Amino acid sequence: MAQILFYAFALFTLACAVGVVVNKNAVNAAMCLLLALVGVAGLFVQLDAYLLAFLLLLVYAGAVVALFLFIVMLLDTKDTASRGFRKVSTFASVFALGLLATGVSAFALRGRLTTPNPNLAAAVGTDLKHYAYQLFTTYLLPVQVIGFLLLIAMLGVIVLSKRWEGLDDIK
Amino acid sequence: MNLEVVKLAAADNQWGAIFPELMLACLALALLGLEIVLPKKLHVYIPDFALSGLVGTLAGLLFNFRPATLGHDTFNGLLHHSEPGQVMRAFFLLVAILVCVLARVSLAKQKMPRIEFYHLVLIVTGAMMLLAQSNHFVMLFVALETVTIGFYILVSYFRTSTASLEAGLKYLVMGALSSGMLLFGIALLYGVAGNPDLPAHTASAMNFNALAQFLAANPHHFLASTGIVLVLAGVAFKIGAFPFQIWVPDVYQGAPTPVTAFLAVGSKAAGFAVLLILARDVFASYAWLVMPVLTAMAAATIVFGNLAALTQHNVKRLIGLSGVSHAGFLLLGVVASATVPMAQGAIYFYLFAYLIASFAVFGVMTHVAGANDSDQDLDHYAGLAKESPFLAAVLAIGLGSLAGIPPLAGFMGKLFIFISAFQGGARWLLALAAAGVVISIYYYFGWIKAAFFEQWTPPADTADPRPARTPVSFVSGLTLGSLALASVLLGFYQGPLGQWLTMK
Amino acid sequence: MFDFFFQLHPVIQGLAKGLAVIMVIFPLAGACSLAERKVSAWMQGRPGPNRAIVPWIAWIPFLGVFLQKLGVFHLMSDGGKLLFKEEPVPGHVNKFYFILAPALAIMPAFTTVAVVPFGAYFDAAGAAIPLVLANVDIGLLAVFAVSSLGIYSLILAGWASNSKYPFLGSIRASAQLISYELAMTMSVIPVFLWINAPGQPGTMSLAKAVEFQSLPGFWGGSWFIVLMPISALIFLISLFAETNRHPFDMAESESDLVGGFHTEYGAFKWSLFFVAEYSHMIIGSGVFVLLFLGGWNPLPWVPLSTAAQLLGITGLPLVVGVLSIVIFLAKVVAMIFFFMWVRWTVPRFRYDQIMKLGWQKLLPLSIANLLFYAIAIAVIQK
Amino acid sequence: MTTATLNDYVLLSAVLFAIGFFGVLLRRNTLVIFMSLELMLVASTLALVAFSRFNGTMDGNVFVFFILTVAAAEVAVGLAIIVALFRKRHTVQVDELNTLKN
Amino acid sequence: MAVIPLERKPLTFAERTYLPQIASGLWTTFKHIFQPQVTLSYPEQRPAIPPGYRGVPTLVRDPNGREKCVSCQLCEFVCPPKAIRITPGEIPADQADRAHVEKAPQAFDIDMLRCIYCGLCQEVCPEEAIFLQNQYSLSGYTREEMVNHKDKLYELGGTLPDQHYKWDQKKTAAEHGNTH
Amino acid sequence: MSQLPFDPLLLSIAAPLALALAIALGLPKRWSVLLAYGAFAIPVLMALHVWFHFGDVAKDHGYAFLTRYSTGLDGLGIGLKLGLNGISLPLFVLAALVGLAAGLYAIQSGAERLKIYLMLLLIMQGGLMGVFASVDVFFFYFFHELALIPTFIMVGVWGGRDRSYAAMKLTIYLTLGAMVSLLGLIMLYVKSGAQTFDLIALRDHLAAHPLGATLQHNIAGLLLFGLGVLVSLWPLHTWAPLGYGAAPSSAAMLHAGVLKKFGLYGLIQIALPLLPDGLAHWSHPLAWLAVIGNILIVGLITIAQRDLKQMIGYSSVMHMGYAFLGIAAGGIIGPGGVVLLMVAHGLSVALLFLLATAIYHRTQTFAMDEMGGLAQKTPVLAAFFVAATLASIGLPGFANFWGELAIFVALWKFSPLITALAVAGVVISAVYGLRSAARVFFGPSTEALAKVTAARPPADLGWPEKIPALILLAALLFVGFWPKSLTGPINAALTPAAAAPARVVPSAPSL
Repeated sequence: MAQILFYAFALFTLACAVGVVVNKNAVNAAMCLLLALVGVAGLFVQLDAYLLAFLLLLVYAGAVVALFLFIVMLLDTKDTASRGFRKVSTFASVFALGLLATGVSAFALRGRLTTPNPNLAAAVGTDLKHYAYQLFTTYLLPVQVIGFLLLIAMLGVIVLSKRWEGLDDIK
Repeated sequence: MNLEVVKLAAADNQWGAIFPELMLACLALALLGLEIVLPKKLHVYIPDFALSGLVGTLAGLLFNFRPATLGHDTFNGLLHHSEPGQVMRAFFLLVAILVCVLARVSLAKQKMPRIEFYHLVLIVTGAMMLLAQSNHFVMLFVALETVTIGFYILVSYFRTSTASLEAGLKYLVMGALSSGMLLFGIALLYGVAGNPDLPAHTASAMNFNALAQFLAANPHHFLASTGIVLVLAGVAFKIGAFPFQIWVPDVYQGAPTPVTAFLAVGSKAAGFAVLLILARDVFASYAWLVMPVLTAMAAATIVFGNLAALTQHNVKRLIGLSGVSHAGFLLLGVVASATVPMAQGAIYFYLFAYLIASFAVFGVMTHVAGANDSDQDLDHYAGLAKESPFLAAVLAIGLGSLAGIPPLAGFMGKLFIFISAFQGGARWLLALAAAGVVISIYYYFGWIKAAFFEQWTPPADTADPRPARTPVSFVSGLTLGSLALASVLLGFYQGPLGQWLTMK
Repeated sequence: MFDFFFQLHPVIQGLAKGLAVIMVIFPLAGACSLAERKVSAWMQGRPGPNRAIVPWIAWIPFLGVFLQKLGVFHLMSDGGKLLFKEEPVPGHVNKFYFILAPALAIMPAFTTVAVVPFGAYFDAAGAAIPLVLANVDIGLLAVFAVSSLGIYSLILAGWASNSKYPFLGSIRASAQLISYELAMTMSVIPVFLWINAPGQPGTMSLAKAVEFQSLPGFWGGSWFIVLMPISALIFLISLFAETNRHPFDMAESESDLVGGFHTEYGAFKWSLFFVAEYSHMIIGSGVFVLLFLGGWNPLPWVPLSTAAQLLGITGLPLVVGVLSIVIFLAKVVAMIFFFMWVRWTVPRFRYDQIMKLGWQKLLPLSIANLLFYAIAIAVIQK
Repeated sequence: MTTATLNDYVLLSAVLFAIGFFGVLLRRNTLVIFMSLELMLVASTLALVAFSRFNGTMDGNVFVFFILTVAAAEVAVGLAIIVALFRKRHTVQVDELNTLKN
Repeated sequence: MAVIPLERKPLTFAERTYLPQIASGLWTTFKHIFQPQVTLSYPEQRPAIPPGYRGVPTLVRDPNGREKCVSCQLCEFVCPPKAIRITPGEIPADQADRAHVEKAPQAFDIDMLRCIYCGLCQEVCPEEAIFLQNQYSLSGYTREEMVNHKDKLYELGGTLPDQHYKWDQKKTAAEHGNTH
Repeated sequence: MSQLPFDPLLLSIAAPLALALAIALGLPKRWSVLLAYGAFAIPVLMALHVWFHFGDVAKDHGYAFLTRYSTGLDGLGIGLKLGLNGISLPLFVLAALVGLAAGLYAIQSGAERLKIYLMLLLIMQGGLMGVFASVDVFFFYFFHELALIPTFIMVGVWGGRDRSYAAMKLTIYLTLGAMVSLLGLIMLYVKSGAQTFDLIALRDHLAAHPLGATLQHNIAGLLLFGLGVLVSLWPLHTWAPLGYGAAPSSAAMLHAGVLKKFGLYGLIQIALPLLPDGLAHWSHPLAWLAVIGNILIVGLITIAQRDLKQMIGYSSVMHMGYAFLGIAAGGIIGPGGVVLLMVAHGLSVALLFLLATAIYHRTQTFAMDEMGGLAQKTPVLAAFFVAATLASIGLPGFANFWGELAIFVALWKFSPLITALAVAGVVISAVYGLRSAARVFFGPSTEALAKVTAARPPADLGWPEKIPALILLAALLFVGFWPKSLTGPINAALTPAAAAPARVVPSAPSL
C-alpha cells in the first residue's frame, strides 16, 4: 500500500515537474509547479513530516506559487510557440539529456545507500515540539538571521515597487 | 524532551560572542526607526549616523580583538570564532564603511530612497560576518542567503535604470541557481554523514567538525563527492570563479557603483572565507577531489578574466572582469593552502590589498560617474589628471595596486600568493598567473592612460559627452586619500599585520 | 457502536467520510444561503422568502405553513434551478481553467472539514474523545494550509474569464487573502502557546484547544475569548476577510466590479463558488468556536462533562456525543448569524483601507498581542 | 509507514533537481526559469526530509524551515525585480534583456 | 464672508477603534429584527394608491362613450422613448355624434416595454384623451402582450367625466353658423 | 662603522621618498623646489661619505654599513637589510650622481606641473638608491619596481612623440621582464630552502647546500630572460629606443643611466654567486645573442638613426651588449669590467641625454638632418657633446675605456671569435658617435634650423645646465683617470675570498 502510494506520488511529482519545464504557457507551468508541490507534500506525509508537508502547502503552494501566478497573469506574457525555449542545437540538447541520464544513473548505481531500518530510527519529524525546541535552542541564531532576511526582502520589495514621490527634497 | 536539556541548549547561545553583528543589526533597525521618528529635514544625517556606528563597531572590534570566545564554538557549534574570523569581521566592517562613503556620493545623483540602502548594507555586512565564522551548514546557508538576497536588492537598487534591474535579474537567476546547487550538495552531505550504516556516522551531520571526521573515515564515497562538488559550485558562484563567472560583467556594470564595489570586495571575500574553511578543514580528506577541481577552476578563471577584460571599454565591466582574474589569483592561494600554511595568511593579505585598491578605484569611479550609473566609459576619464589631479592620483595608485605593481600593497599580496603557490607545487598555474599579470597590466594601464595621457579637446559641435564630475567632499577626499596612502604604506611596511600573516 | 465502520477497508472508510462531508456541507451551504436571505430580510423589516411550498406539504397544518413562511423550499427550488439552468461559457474564456476554477474552490473548502472536530463524547475512562474525521496533530495548521489553496480558484477564475472586472476582482481578493493570513496565523499563536506548556508534547490540535477550555477553575474554564479578547478580535476580523465576507467582499464588490471574479460565471459553476464561500464560513466559524468559544462546552465555566453530569447522561456516550454536536452546531450557527448580522451593519471598505487595516493595524496589533501573551505566559509559568 | 527505500527518495530528488536545472538552462521566460529554480529547492528539501527520516536526526527537517523561508523571500524579491523590469522593457524573455552588452 | 473654523473634537481612543460604533450599529440592526415588518404581502395585500398616481397610460372616452382622441399625434411626437404609435384614420361620416371630429385613431399602440411613465403624453394631449391612471401592475408572457392596443387602452381607461365637451360645442357652433 | 649618528644608506633612500610624500600631500611649489635641491643632494653626500669610508669600516661577507629593519615579514625571511659591497658601492655612487644631475636638470627645465614631475623623479631616485643599497633580494626587486613606475608615468605625461604608445610598450615589456624575474627569484627563494630573501644568508646557505644543476639552469634561465628584458637584450630591446626617444630628459637620464643597470647588477650580485652553474650553462647563447643582436644588429640600426635621442637610446642598447658579454665571459675580470662599464655608461649616457635635450631646446627638433653648424653659436655645448660622445665610444681617458677593455680581456679567454666581433662593434659605435657630433655641430646650418634660430637665437649652455653636465663629465674623467678607485672594491667583492666569516650584524629594532 505505502509502496504504491510512494510510486504514485513520485510519478505524479515528476510528471508535474516535467510539466513545469516543457509547458509553453507560463500559467500552465505555474499550475504544474503547484501540483508538483502538492505531490512533494504528499511524499513528506509519507516521510512522517506532517508539519513540513503542511508548511510546504502553506508557504509554497499558498503564497509563493500564488505570487507566481499573479505575476504571470499580470504581465500577461505569451510565449510564442516557437520561442519558448532557448535556441539550443540538437547537439546541445542531446548532450544535456545524456548528462541527465548519466547523472541519474550514476546516482542510481553508485550512490546507493543502505536504507537504515526506518522503524529503528525514531520518526523524528512527527512531534511538533521537536521542531520548536530545535528552532529556539540550537538554531536560534539562524532564526534571528532569517528574521533579518525577511526584513530586508520586504524592504527591498518596497523599494523596488513603490512609487516614490517627493524624493527631491531629501538629499 | 527534558526541560533542563532545553535550558542548557538555550544557555549555549552566547550572544556576547556576536556583539559586532548585533551592533550592526541594532544599527540597521535604528536607521529605520530614525527615519520614522526624525523630521524630514534631519534625514540627511542618518547616513552619517550609520557611518559613525560602523566606525564605532570597527573600533570596538579592534579594541577587543581577542575576546574570550576566540577559539571556541558558540551557539551550539553553529559558529566558530577564530582569528581569521576576527580578521574577516574587521574586513567586512571596513568594506561596509567604505561602501557607505561611496554611497553618499553615488546616491546623491539618483532619485532613490536613501536610508534603505544603508540598512541593507548593514544587514548584509552582519550576515557576511556570520558567514565567515559559520561552522555549520545551516548557519552557512542562512547567512549566505541573507547576503545574496541583500545583494539582489542592492544590485537592482537603481530601479529607474534598466541596466540596474537587468543586472539584478541576472544576479538573481544565477544566484538562485548556485544556491540550489549548494543546497543539494548540503543535503547529500547531510544524508551521507548521518547514515547509521556508515562508519563514523554522526548525529550532527551538518556541523563542520563532525562532517570532517566523517569524511575522513569515508574517503571515497560517491554521494559525498557529489555533495562536495555541488557545494563548491555554490561557493564558486560567490567568488565568480570560471564556469560561474558569466554573471560578473553584466551585474558589475548594471549595479550601482557602491554595490559593485561591495560585490567585488565584500561578496568575494566572504566567498573566499567560506571556501578556505571548507576546502582546508572540512573537505580536507577529499583533497584528491577538491584540489584538482579548484586548480582547474583557478586556471580557467585567470585566463578568462584577463582575456575578457582586455577588450572592455566600460570601466565597470573592466573592473568586474579584472575582479574575476583576482578571484583566480586567490583561488591559486586556496589551492596552495592545502599544503602550505602560509597561504591562508597570503589570501587574507591579498584580500586586504584588494579591498584598499578596489575601493580607491571605485571611489574615483563614483566621482567620475554621471547620473547614468551603468554608463561609465574609459573615455570619460580623458583629461582627469589635468582637471582633478587628486582623483587621478588615487586612481593610478589603486589601479597600480590592482595590477600588482610594487611598491603598492597589491604587489605584496600577489607575491605572497605566488610564493605559497610555488611552495604548494602549483608551477604551471603559477606560470599562468604570471602571464595573467602581464596581460592585466595592459588593461589597467589602458585605464591610467585614459586618465593621464589623453589630451582632452572638447568637441566643438556637440556637448561634452563626459558626465559632470562630482566635486570631492571632505569625507570622501579623506577616505580616498587614506586608501591611496594605505595602498602605498602597506606595500612598504606590513608591520603587525604581516607578522600575523606570516606566523600562520 | 461504530466498530463495523472501523472494520471496513481504509479506502472505503475514506470514501465514506468524504461522501459524508459532501452530503453535509453542500446542504449546509445551501441552508446558509437561505439564512442569508432570511436574516437580511428580518433586519430590513421584510418577511423574506416565504412562498414556495410543495403542494402535499402545504396540506400539513401549521408545519406546512411554518415551513413555507421559513422559505425552506426556496432553498430547494434554488438548488434545482442552478442545477438545471443553462451553463453559459463565454467564447473568450480559457475553457480549461474556467471550468477548473469552481472545482478548485470547492476542494480545499471540503478538505479542511476533515480536521475540524465537531463534538466529543466520553469513553469509559471519562476522557473526552473528539469526534473528528482525522484527528491530526497539525490541526489548525492543516486548516490554514489547505484553505490557503483556495486562492487559486479566485486567481484562475479571474484570469480565465479573460475580462477586466473578474481579473481585478480576483487580484483584489487574492491579495486580500494573502494579507490577512498573516494576522490570522499570528493571532492564534497565543492560544497554542497557552496550550503547549513546556514539558508536554506539543500539538496544534483543535480538540486540545477545547480540552483546555474545559478545565476546572476560573482560568481553566474560561473560554479563550475571555482570556485573549484581542486575539479573538483579530481572528474574527481576519476571518471576515478570509471568507471574503462583508465588509471585506472586495472579490465581488458589485458596485465597482459588476460581480467580481465570478462575473462571467453562471448556473452551477457560479453556485459552486458560493458553496465554497459558505463552507469557508462554516469552517471558519467552527474554528473560531473551537478556539475561542469553548467548542462543545455549553457555557463558560460549565464544561460538557459537568453538563452531562447535571443532565445525568454521563453513561450514554451517544447522547453526550449528540449533545456536544448540537452545542457546537448551535454556536456555529450563531457565528454564521453574526456574519450576516455584520453584513447588514457595516459598510464595505475601500480597497486601500482593507490593505491598510490588514498590514498596518492588525498585523502589528497581532504581533504585539503575541509578545504580550508570550511574556505573560512566561511570567505565569515561571 | 515508509516502505520505500532511502535510495528511492534520493533518486527521486536527484531527478527532480535535474529537471529543475534543465528548466533553468533551457527556458527563456524568466518566470519559468524562476519556477524551475524553485523546483530545485524543493528537490533539496525532499532529499533533506528523506535523509532526516531515515537517519533519525532532526537537522534536516529543521533545515527545511529555513529553506522555505529563504525561498519565499527570494521569490518575493525576484518577482519584484521582474515586474519592475517588465515595466521598463515589456518583456520577460532572457534573450531580449540585453541592455548590458559591451 | 466670514469663515468660521469649526472646532472638531478629536476622536477618543474608543472612537478611533470604531468598535463602539460598530457595536451600536450591530445593536441597531439587531433591534430591527424584532420590529414589525413594513412590507406588504403584495398579491394578497394591495397598496393604497394615492391620488395623482401615475400609472399605465390609457385612453379615455367622454361621458357619452365617445372616443376622445383625434389622432393629432402630439403624444407620439412628444413621447421620449417613442412608445406610442398612432395610425390616424378618417371618421366615417355615418357617425353622427362625431360628425365634427375629423379624425380618430385607426390604431393606437403603446409599447409598455418602452414607456417610462413620464406623463408627457397626458400633458400634451389637447383633447384630454390620454391619462396616466392608477394601473400599476402590468404583466404578460410575451413581448407582444406588453403592447397595449387601442381596445386594451380604452378598456383600461374607461370613461372620465368631461366638462368641456369641446366637440359638442364646436358642433353647436357650426350649427349656429360657425360664429364665435 | 661610519661616524654618522644615522644610517647613511637609509637616509639616502628615505630623503627623496619623504619629500615625494610631502609633495603628494600638498607641499607648496616653492618649498618643493627648494627642498628638492636638498633631497637630491643628500644621496650624493651620503654616497661620497660611504665611498670615502668604505675601506676602513668593518665588513661582513664584503658588505659594509649593514643594518636590518623589520617590516613585519620576518616570518617569510623578508626584511629591509641595507648594506654595500664592492659591486654595489660604485653603482650606489653612480645613482646618487646621476640622480643629482637629473634632478638639477629637471628643476631648471621648468617643466609643466613641475611639482609632480619632481615628485616622480624623487620616487625614482629613492628607489634607485634602494636598489643598490639593499642586501635583501626582495627589497632589491621591490625598489627597482618602485623606481620603474614613475618612468611609465613620466613617459606618458611629459614624453615627446608617440608617448602614449611608448609608455604602453615600455610598461608591458618591463612588467613582463619583472614578472619573469620575480618568478625566478621566488623559485630561488623556495627551492634554496633557506626561507629567506637575505642575500648573505642565501649565499651561506647555498654554499653549504648548492642547488641541483637542472634547477640552476631553470632559475638562471628565468632570471636571464626576465632581467634581459629589463636590460634590453636583443631581440626584446625595442622598448628601449622608443621609450628613451619619448621620455623626458631627466627620466631618460635616470632610467638609461642607472635603472637599466638593475638587470646586470642583479645578474652579477645574485645569479653569479648563487647560480654559477646556471649562468655558465647559458653563457654561450647569451654571448652570441649579445654580440650578434645587441652589438652588431643594433649597432647598424643605430647608424641608420636620424633622430638624436633615438640614436642615443639605440647606442645604449648596443652598449648593454658589452655588458652581457662581460657577464657571459665570467671570472673576475669580466663582471668587474661590467660593473665599471655600467658606471661609465651610466654617466655618459645620462650626459648624452642631457645634452640632447639641451640641443633640442635650441633647435626645437631631434632630427639630426635638420641641424648643423651649432658649434659656432654654442661652443660650450659642442665641447660637452663631443666629450660625451668620445666617452661613449670608449676613448681612453674616459671611464668607458677601462670597462670595455676589461671585458675584452675577459672575453678573449672565453671566445676569440666573439671578441673580434665585439671589437668590430666599437668601430660601429665610433661611426655613429662621431657622425652624429659632426652632423649636429659642424657643417653648414640647415634652413629649418636657420628659421628656428632666427626666431630665437640659441644661447650657449648656461650654468643651470652646465652644472649637471659638469658633474657627470667630471665623474667620467675621474674614473677614467683613476679607475683604481673603483676596481679595488669591485675586485675585492668578486674574489671568492670575499665570503669572509660572518660577523654579528647590528640591526635597528624596527622601522
